[in-house]
Amino acid sequence: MPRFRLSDAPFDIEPLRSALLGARAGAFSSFEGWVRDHNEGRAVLGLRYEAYAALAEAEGERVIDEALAKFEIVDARCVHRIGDLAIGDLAVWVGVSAAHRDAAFAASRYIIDEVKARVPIWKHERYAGGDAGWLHPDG
Amino acid sequence: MPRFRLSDAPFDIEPLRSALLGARAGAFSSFEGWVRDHNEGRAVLGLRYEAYAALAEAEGERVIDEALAKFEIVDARCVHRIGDLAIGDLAVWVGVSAAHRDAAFAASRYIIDEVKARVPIWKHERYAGGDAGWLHPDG
Amino acid sequence: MTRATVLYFASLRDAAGRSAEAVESDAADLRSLYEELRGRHGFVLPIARLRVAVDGAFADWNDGLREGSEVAFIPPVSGG
Amino acid sequence: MTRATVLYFASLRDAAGRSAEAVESDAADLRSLYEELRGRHGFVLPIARLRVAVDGAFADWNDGLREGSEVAFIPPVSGG
Repeated sequence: MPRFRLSDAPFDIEPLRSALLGARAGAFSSFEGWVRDHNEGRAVLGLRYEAYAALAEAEGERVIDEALAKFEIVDARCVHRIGDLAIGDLAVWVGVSAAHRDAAFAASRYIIDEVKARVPIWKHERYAGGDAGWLHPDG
Repeated sequence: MPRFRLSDAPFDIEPLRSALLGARAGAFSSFEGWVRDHNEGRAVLGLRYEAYAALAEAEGERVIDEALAKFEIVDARCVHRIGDLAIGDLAVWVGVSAAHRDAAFAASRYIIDEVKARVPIWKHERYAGGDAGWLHPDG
Repeated sequence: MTRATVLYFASLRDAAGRSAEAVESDAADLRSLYEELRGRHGFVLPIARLRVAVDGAFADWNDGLREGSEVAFIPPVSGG
Repeated sequence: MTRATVLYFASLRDAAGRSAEAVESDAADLRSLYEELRGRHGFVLPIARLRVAVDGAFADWNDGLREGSEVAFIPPVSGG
């Protein structure tokens, strides 16, 4: 079972969270990224995520493997949407279980930071002005 | 509507999470504390949380007010169980929405840390050996 | 003599054998009230590890004991 | 001449007008291959802002172009 996956349709969080529940884990940290109605001062109507799927899945899995090695956690999962999303849609979900909260928070933060920095997924935003474009942030 | 509350029965997370969803918020961080099967090397059978309810609710609300003032967040909620809990039960839930993930993580961490340090709630654990006791941690 | 209600929680309640009691005391402040009740019930927790609340709000150990007030001694908390 | 398949994503795909193309090239390495295709399609992104992958794994710009390989140019990512 992969711990990182792409989803081309809305997904349920509850089964992901349940898969991380366990008698050993006293702490659970999750992070969600939602589509906002604005970005850097511009009104956003909707967006699309595109991925280089094979590499994104491998790199996402590597990020979670790194988190499992670096932090005292029990388990972790991440799902990232691709395709068309509307305002308020869930774009990415990260969940981490651990014995203690320090590790749960640190790993959850690590995973979302690394996924945003390294996993080949791109965001295409449509703006209220009618224009649109790919986001290719500087380093 | 209070942002902090005590619950004497299991509660659903989904309505709490939904209440924090909004078009302005791009980031959501949550923390959950579950009942573990062990604590400091001892096998735990179950536990009970007791609160000084009036003061716990006021102090919990104060913690969330502080988080709203300190961090660039949109909203936050915390619910803490009281009464008898079994292994694997949810003991505490914290959720924070924000425009950006830095503030969401920082506020979520602040709330759980302060609730654990200041809110008058006490844990009574029953151990596999048949004994039991209140936890009154040092400093 | 000042009359007040004292609330006990967690290990203090176990030691006192009750969750509340009506007290009449000459204690000048909340610190003295706790020491008086500590002697009576054999509480092991020293004041340094407790907080005190009056009528549902945190208070100072040097505060005087008010007639008709509700005093709570708060052992170290362990929620979360 | 080495034959390979090149994959384009995001703004590179928009600029190239396609998501993949079969190329035949004398490029000695992946860096040269990108510069060749950049000239052809008018890509604005310089190599310094890209990563490169071969057959589904990140690669080095100095790696040679292998016959039959699948090369992907990775613009700055923006997931999350």
